[in-house]
Amino acid sequence: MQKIYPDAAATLEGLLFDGMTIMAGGFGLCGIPENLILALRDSGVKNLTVISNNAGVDDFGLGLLLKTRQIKKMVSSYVGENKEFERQYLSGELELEFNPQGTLAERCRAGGAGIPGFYTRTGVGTQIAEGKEHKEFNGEIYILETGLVADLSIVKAWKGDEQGNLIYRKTARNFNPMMATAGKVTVAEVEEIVPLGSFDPDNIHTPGIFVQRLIKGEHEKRIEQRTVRQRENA
Amino acid sequence: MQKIYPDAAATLEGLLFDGMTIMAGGFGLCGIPENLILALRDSGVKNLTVISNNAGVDDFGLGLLLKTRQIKKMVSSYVGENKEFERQYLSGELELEFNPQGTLAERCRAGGAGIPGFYTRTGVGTQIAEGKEHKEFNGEIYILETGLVADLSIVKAWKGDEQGNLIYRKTARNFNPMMATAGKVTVAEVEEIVPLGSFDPDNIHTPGIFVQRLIKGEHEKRIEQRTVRQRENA
Amino acid sequence: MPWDRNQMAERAAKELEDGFYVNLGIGIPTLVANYIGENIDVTLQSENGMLGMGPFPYEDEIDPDLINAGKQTITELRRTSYFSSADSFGMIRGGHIDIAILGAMEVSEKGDLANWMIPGKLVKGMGGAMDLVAGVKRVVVVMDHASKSGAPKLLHECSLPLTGQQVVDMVITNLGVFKVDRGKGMTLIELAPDVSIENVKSSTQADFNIAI
Amino acid sequence: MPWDRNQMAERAAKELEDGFYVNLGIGIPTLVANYIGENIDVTLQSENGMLGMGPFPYEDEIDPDLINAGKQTITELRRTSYFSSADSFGMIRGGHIDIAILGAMEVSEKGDLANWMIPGKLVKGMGGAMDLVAGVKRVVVVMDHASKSGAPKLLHECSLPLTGQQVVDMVITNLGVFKVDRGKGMTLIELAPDVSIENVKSSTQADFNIAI
Repeated sequence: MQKIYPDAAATLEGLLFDGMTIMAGGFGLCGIPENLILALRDSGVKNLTVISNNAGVDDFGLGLLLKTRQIKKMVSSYVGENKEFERQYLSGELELEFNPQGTLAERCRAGGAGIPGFYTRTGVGTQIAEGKEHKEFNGEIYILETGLVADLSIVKAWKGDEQGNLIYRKTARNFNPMMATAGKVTVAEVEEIVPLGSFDPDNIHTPGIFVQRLIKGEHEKRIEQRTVRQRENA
Repeated sequence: MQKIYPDAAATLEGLLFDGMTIMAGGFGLCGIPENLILALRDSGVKNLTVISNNAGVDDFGLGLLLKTRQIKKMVSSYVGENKEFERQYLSGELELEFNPQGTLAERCRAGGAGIPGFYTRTGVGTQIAEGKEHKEFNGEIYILETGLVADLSIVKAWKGDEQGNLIYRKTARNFNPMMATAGKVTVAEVEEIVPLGSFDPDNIHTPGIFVQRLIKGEHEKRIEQRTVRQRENA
Repeated sequence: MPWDRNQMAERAAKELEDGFYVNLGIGIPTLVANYIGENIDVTLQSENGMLGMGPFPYEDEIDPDLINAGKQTITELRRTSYFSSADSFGMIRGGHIDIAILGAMEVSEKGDLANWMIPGKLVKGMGGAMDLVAGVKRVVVVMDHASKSGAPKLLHECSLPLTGQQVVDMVITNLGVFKVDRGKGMTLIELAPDVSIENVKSSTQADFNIAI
Repeated sequence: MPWDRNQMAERAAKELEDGFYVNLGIGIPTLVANYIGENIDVTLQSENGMLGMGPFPYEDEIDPDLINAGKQTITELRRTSYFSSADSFGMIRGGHIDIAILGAMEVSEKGDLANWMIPGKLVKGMGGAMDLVAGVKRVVVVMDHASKSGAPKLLHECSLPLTGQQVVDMVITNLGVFKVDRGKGMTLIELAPDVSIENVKSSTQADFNIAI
């Protein structure tokens, strides 16, 4: 079983169809699968439902797929860092389903773990709870949320090996590990492919069982809010 | 906030009461909190409900608390590796609630993550499903299982630091990470306390937020099934 | 004289106790980190997957893989751990964070909170706010007492869509401090210097008790 | 001549495909690992939290922190990863394991499986068996065709409490191999050497089709 592919276009071959659901890892522009998003754009696949916490910016990340109108619907917790998104949404061209961020994370985790539904207190008494089943546990009210799966998950890790084992770096981990478990097929891009046995098996974040295809990408890693402090004495 | 305590007895001070519920990490005799179990025995606390995948053997692990009749009820997936357990159970002195192992693991994870209930296919059509709510998702039937929390969780890790950050070693991880999240108070025993900053922050398995008290223990690490192969040419 | 942004943050910092795990929202709550007493040790959580958040980086320390929930570059500490968003919100939803300090648009006298959308305006989403108010042990709101146009923000009932129902434990405004008994009512417990109870009453719609 | 334990294991090994992630139960299923073809690469999962299980250790390699689900000491490989029991059963429940090969006491013609308790005898618990049969993509049972007393184990309905309902895809016994269409029925597809269809029929209660 060869999991390592030569490039991003090759990893997506045979996996794409119009109207499919794709999960994309990342938080803001941090830890997003930059190369696979570009390959999705170039593939021309359309009418996508994209599950991703955010929607990128105008010229980077998922914003690129908005610009080309390949996305029909976003399932996200926080968006609108880009004008094209705003325009499409306000004109009714783009559907949008908001989820509380923790609910979205848990829905992906549940989908990957074979859990079709779970109860949470998050959103009780708000718009989010409308139309959802309410249930009492120990005197408190909770709402039912459902597990999410995707036809394809695209994730970004720091390093990977030929078995598909992945490790993430710092806060670039975010949604990537759960989304890796919730794709019928999961494709990962990494900054470095390391020889098998390089990882301490106690430290692997995503076991290779969840990853069907893997590439080494080139990562711009754009920063959204460059925030610094000054040294007192330069 | 001082999390490191001098010994096992000290870590349990003020936390124990008769009739309480305790989660104990470990799988078989692997990764069990040996020192804290001994301290529980010596404390004399009784009528315990103990949530643990297994129940130890006659003279080691939770078997020690069975011998002293401190346990009223076990919530487990597989028991009976010890005769005293068998005797108490058959005579009706000991209550027993079986959970499928994955359901037990998930119930602990759910309890720690604020999820009071989740649906699973495990056990549908079996005794385990009796009396539980059934619900259909996408044409398949699932049963409702509830989250578990404990008054106290006792866990065993390989290394810990003064903030309570923990790392586990190999298959001694098992139930310990979830149980660490599901205790109102969690006490950990480790083989080594390391200086703060020793861990790579990407590799911490249990963040210190879940651990209120910590000791360095002495571990016998008894092996249940010593199984070896022979070298072809010695 | 009403408190300014920094004074409100300073007041909020008094709610922190030694050993607390703390989540700070965007805006004034972020400033709270500047006023943490030297004799207490708290750990800041960032809901995108980090415990033990350090200060902003020096220019040469910037790391695109290390950001907070406001997408700002930050630094790590010796105590830091990283984890997934699912584990992070497990921590939040499971009640392991001691306190969240958040901004708000409106708070009702029963502790309802609205801070994520204004109907008719572009909605960017609730992010992690609904999870935080539903899961964190104690929720402290820091906000201006009235809107820029002078409309009260402490109301009988929130007019905006809720972020959480009966979730607020304390409100710190530029005029003073209110304790909230979730589901019951609010009590004015502190005034900013030279602010009178009449000042507060005139710009508050919510009913409140007084215990100063 | 009916198959012996090793031959049953060898037959079961033919169900493995290159790249498969595999969970092997205790008893005969454990022997399957000895017959994995050299041209296929499979990864063994142990439900106590390990992917990439290696062989039993040499005496000087024994590590009490490294055991399989049968509590036996084992070894790791270059591909190995460790994880918690919750993550392990997430993997199982979520349908990520390609095949489980398990022992059984009884199997019904619709694919019901009983292998965890005998009423009146001491019950040790189901361990991970219920999770495995409910979650793994394909479930293969390896067992003797009849009990020691000669009673059939392939039945119209299981008499023992179930481990799972309509969960079995294949049964390999000492007499032959049955394909099971979950919920529908079973088909004899292979016979052990010198075993006749009549031999099979005489020790089987379940109805089955024949396609040899």
